[in-house]
Amino acid sequence: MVSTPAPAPGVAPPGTTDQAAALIEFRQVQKTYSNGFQAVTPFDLSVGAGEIVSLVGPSGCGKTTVIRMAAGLSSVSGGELVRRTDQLAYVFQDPTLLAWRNVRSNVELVAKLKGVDKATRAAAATAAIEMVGLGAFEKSLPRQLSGGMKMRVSLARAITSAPELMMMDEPFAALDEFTRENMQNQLLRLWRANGFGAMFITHSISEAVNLGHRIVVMAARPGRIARIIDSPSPPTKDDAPRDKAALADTAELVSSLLAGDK
Amino acid sequence: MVSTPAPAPGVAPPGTTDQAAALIEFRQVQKTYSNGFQAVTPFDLSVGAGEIVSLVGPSGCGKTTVIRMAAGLSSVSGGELVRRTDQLAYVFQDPTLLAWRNVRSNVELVAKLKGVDKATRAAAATAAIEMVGLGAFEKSLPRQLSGGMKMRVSLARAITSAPELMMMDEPFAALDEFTRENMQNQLLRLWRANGFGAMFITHSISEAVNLGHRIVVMAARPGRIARIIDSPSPPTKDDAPRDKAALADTAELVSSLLAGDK
Amino acid sequence: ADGTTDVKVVLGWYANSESGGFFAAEEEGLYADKNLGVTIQQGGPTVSGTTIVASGQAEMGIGDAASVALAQEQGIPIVAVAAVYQDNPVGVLVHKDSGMKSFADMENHTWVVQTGNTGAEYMQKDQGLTFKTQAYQGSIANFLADKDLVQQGWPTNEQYVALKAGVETDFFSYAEAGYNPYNDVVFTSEKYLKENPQAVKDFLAASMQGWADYMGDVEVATATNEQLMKVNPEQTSDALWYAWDKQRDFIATGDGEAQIGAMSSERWSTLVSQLTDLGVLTKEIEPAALFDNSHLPTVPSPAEMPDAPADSY
Amino acid sequence: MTDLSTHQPTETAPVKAAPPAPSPGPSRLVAARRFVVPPVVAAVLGLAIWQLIIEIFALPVYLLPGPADVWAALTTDAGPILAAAKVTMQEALLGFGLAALSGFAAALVMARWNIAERGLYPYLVLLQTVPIVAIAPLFVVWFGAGITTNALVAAMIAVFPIAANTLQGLKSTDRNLVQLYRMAGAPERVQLFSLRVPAALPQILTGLRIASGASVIGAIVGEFVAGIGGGEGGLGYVITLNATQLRTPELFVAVLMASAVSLILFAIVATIEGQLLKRWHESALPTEE
Amino acid sequence: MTDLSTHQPTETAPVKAAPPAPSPGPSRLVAARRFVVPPVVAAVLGLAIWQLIIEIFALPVYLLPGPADVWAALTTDAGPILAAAKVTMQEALLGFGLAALSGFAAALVMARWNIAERGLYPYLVLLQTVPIVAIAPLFVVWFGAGITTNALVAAMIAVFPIAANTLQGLKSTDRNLVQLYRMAGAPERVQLFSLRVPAALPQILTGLRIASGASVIGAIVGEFVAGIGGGEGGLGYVITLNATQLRTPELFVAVLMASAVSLILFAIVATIEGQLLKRWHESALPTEE
Ligand SMILES: Nc1ncnc2c1ncn2[C@@H]1O[C@H](COP(=O)(O)OP(=O)(O)OP(=O)(O)O)[C@@H](O)[C@H]1O
Ligand SMILES: Nc1ncnc2c1ncn2[C@@H]1O[C@H](COP(=O)(O)OP(=O)(O)OP(=O)(O)O)[C@@H](O)[C@H]1O
Ligand SMILES: Cc1ncc(C[n+]2csc(CCO)c2C)c(N)n1
Ligand SMILES: [Mg+2]
Ligand SMILES: [Mg+2]
Repeated sequence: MVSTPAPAPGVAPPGTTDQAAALIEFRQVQKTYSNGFQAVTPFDLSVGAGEIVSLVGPSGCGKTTVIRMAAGLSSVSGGELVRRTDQLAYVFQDPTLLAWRNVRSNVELVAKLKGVDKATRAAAATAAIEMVGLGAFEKSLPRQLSGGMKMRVSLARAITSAPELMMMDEPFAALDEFTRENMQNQLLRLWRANGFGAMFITHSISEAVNLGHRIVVMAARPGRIARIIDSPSPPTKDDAPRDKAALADTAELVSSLLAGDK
Repeated sequence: MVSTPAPAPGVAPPGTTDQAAALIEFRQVQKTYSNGFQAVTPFDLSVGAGEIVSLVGPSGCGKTTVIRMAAGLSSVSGGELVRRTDQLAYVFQDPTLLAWRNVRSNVELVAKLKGVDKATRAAAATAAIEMVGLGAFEKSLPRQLSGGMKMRVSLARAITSAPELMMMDEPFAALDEFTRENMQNQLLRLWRANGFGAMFITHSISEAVNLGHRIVVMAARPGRIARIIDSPSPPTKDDAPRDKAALADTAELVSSLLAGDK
Repeated sequence: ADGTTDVKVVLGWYANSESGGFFAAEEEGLYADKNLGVTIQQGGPTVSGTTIVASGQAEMGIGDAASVALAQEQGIPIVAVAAVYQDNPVGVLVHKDSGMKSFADMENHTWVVQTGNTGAEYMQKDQGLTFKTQAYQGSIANFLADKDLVQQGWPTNEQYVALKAGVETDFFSYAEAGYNPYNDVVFTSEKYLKENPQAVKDFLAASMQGWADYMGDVEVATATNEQLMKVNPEQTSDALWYAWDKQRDFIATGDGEAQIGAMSSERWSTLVSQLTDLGVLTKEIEPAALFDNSHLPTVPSPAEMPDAPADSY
Repeated sequence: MTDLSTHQPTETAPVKAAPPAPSPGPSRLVAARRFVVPPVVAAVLGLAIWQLIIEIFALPVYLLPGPADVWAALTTDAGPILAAAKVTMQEALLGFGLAALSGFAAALVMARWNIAERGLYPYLVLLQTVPIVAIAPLFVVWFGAGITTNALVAAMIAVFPIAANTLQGLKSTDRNLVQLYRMAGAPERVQLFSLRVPAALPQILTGLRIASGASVIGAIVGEFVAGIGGGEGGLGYVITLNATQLRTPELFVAVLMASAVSLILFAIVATIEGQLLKRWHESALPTEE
Repeated sequence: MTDLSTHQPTETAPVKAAPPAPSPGPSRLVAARRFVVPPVVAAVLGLAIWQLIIEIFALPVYLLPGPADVWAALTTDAGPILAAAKVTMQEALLGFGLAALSGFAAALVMARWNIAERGLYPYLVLLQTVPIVAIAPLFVVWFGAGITTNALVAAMIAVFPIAANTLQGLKSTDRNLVQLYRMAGAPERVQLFSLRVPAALPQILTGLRIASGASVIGAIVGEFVAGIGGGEGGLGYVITLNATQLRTPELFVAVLMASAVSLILFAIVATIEGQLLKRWHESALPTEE
């Protein structure tokens, strides 16, 4: 059961997990697919407003399933899931573009569907396209883009819709390390400006640690939470210097948790 | 013009770039798409039998275009491209599975098409499915798999066909770091057993360095080779211990080349 | 093997009273008496009996006189050997209360006619009537709903159908207006006639006797009509009896009184000249080549025509 | 070491989800209800409107018989009409089979050889548009009146939807998959049957759906034109005769029977479609998982 | 630091690739040749076979007229037959338009409301299978003989292929894209028109292709049953006339004209299809890039 009450009025400061202001709450949420496969066993998590939660875990452990349920894309087979905002953007694991629309038109799409006026969304799209480095490809059709470029279009589309909550399913997996790092920085810059909450799935431990206020480490067979780690030096609104060493330790920890799971 | 003469009889030792035995030779190969976009400017490279060549480069620099041309999937707009074997396997950047076939059936597909007899390909498929860790999902259909699992099916399919030349387009991008590392090791183990040549596209610098006898660093706009680096401690048939420090240096170098390009 | 000659007849329409004489001959065993094995193949709205006979798929066919002339013009080698309907029953119906009391009154009304029917063309070109036409495929529903329409039809059929639907009609036949080709003409191919004159002779002898019995013997007619309903289950008894009763006026008349199926060269010549005037025939046709009445036996129409059984329609 | 919080379950007592773990599929009963109720409701509505039109416009039976008249005709006439329906069914099935085979074959050839497509397609279109009624008399001469001719007419009408849909499907295969087959050295024939055909199944089956109705129309048109050759007449014959005798209720019964025949054919195709696609194709999958 | 080899160009002198950088598209001339030559070759072949059959079986004109006979009939008869073709064209176009609108609308409604699909689809199938010839007399009573009725008959025949294909297309949309629209709060209406309809274009256009021929058949069948005669008659009238008067070559001319009319309709659809799909859909893209 996914219920979406009116969005909480005040946006809590980043990093909080205050129940009242939480954008999403998983309470003992389970998922069994129609073929009987139990993908997620009782799962508890809440994502506060303005909070970035990273999800890491081995391939097939249920990460996508979790955020699909959170976004209402997949039904919940047990437990309760509450989402308190409608203003969400979702970056699918695959690009999911409209083949007959060019880059700009794809990027503006969701904002347009949400009723954002033309000028605003055009400006937002221009900024987003610039941010993902596709300024020269505005008029290209999806089939004329490389895999990584398509994922960037998908990301730009999500950003353009100015959501309160972002669900991102390995948005940077198809990118090279430098583009990737650049994207992380851009995303944090955006977060500082807009303060959205986010669930961010990644396979890069350093990325999870760099972006997350909390890092959820999942384990497989059955899909479950192995540990939730609060970042020792989370991203902040004022872009305070981060404690690199502490973050490295966290990465170590995540790494060992994942390895232990193997 | 892609010509495929009879495969060279002798397989040269790994690491060689001996012209005579080269499986693939790019000679001033260019690619301009039909919309006039120049994706690859004159490109020279040869891949010897049993040699693994890693390709790294920023998103959209033309890596996919290069290996598609090499596999004959895309026409060449200039220069000459010679491939000396027909026994090639290709791992697409997307999973590219048959929606109506289950995992095993997808994995056996290419071997079957190549006329490998039933028993042989069943055994090869079992080994490959085991290797990619999908033993429990043999009967699942693609839509019942996660993104990373689908890519692993695609990889298993390529392996099962026992090719002389492997073309892999970011096969591990959708995998978590541990599965990924495990996959690299499996791939090398396989390489030691079978000695295939390979072109391996990756966004992970460490992966490129770990797997490659040579690392081709590409640059974008226009797509071209920035540098070809011979590995200081390439993988060997006898699994000799690798010089970790030298490899780390190479990674550094690749990293700086890519960064400089930005 | 047993000495019987197989003859297939293709009708001009589904089995009904119009083909009653042939079914009667079969029913009474007259064909068998002549050592003929006759199969009757029903026709349909656009079954072209002439081509079927010309191509040898059937030996004998039934159709109207004009189609024999048209066939010869197109080089289809068939020839008429008997004409059951001396007078052509085809004409038009109008609502009794439509105010139309003559063909002249029907000018400028829309006529619902079978496309290609030469009677309507005769009325236009020879009689100088102007009217528009509309395709008729067998249902007179449109006519019943619209008093202004002029409906082509048969007094044996359409008029009865209209009556049953509660519409009183007046009937005017093209024959009255001067266009009277034979109908229900029995034809065969020139080749078959030349090679099997005896079979044609036998077939005609049995068939004409069948017609005489069908018209003059209620018992034979009863049995035949039952057979007709068997091969044509959608046919109703009352419609059969109505048509049985009416059609005798067209068969046992003129030369048909003395010899059922009689044909004269005058009548065929008139037809050829009329069709030529209409522009339907464009090549010169020799009327004598259209028919051959030398194989027709002389079977007179019954002297006395019994009434239809009470309550039969 | 960083500060680690172990996972804390929320305070709120977990509420049982509204729909518990979904059963592997909706129960048969529910499925039956979902697929039977709407058409039945539509049917009742349709009957009511039908009767209403007759009442309002005071239409005579020969123009538009009411449901009751039709029902009466059906119950009296059931025997012969079922026999006629059987004849039509045979012709339609034969024609459908013929059309399926040849339409499929034509599409395969066109998909396989581009040049064949450009050479053949216009003629397939032509074939479809040849007014069968015009040349059916020739068919009668060639093949005799009866089942063969009528089945051929049915096939001629039904072949194009199958060929057009199949071709469109065959040409829409994901090109990477095509290339996978090419690289494996699979002959075009194998590529066609093992890849393109299964991938085109949704379109092929839509073509068959359309053809299922078309072949019944074809059979009836054949019967109109070609008549009945000695044997028993099909529904086309029943319709023509009742039309000339203005027995409109009986005519409607025949029309309904014709529809029933094509619904049967259609249901067969739809069932096969469900079986073939339900495991993997979008159009046949449940809305949400 | 590791040992770095800078890139060494191969010794072999670079050979110019066989096809130089491809031009943005095949030239108009080449395209014309590719699309004109095969059907013309097929036509010539067809004519030859046609003539040959006549020679071999010694078929008389009334059974199968030869190309020469038909040509002679065409040249003498051109005026009236073109007029008739114009009438049929009008009816077919009208019917096609009507079928396109209503078939599309029906598919939209069915795609939008599942319950509508279950309630409506069987009746659409039914509609398609109603032997038009049987109810055309009713149409005549309601709408009069002539263009309106014939266009309606055409529409009735053409509507199902459009509805069935459109529906299949609308139901095959990638579900992630559908969910993207849902998440954006787009009303179902917007989702239909902005997402499902463009994604279904290939299938919709295949439906229209099929319908283009079907509507011409429908118009002609309408003319058989409910047409007007004389100078204002369409091809159906001309065909019946020539059939009853046994003028086979003239009949063939009329049949060919009917095919020409549907080829025109078909070409219009195919042109639109090419324009709409060429930029993005698999079935319209060049084989290799
Ligand atoms: N069909 C096409 N038509 C036109 N341009 C194309 C086409 N395919 C690719 N391109 C362009 O060619 C360039 C190289 O694409 P390619 O897919 O080879 O990149 P890549 O290096 O594989 O990138 P990634 O790492 O993102 O997969 C891109 O700029 C892309 O926009
Ligand atoms: N529709 C489905 N039906 C049945 N099982 C499914 C379905 N979708 C996913 N699964 C199974 O659920 C498990 C979790 O899948 P999920 O896509 O959530 O994994 P993931 O953590 O996102 O993996 P990856 O990192 O590879 O994307 C997998 O074992 C998969 O096989
Ligand atoms: C007894 C009798 N025989 C044949 C027909 C043939 N037929 C059926 S409808 C139609 C059109 C105009 O009459 C014609 C000729 C008939 N009606 N009545
Ligand atoms: Mg996933
Ligand atoms: Mg790529």
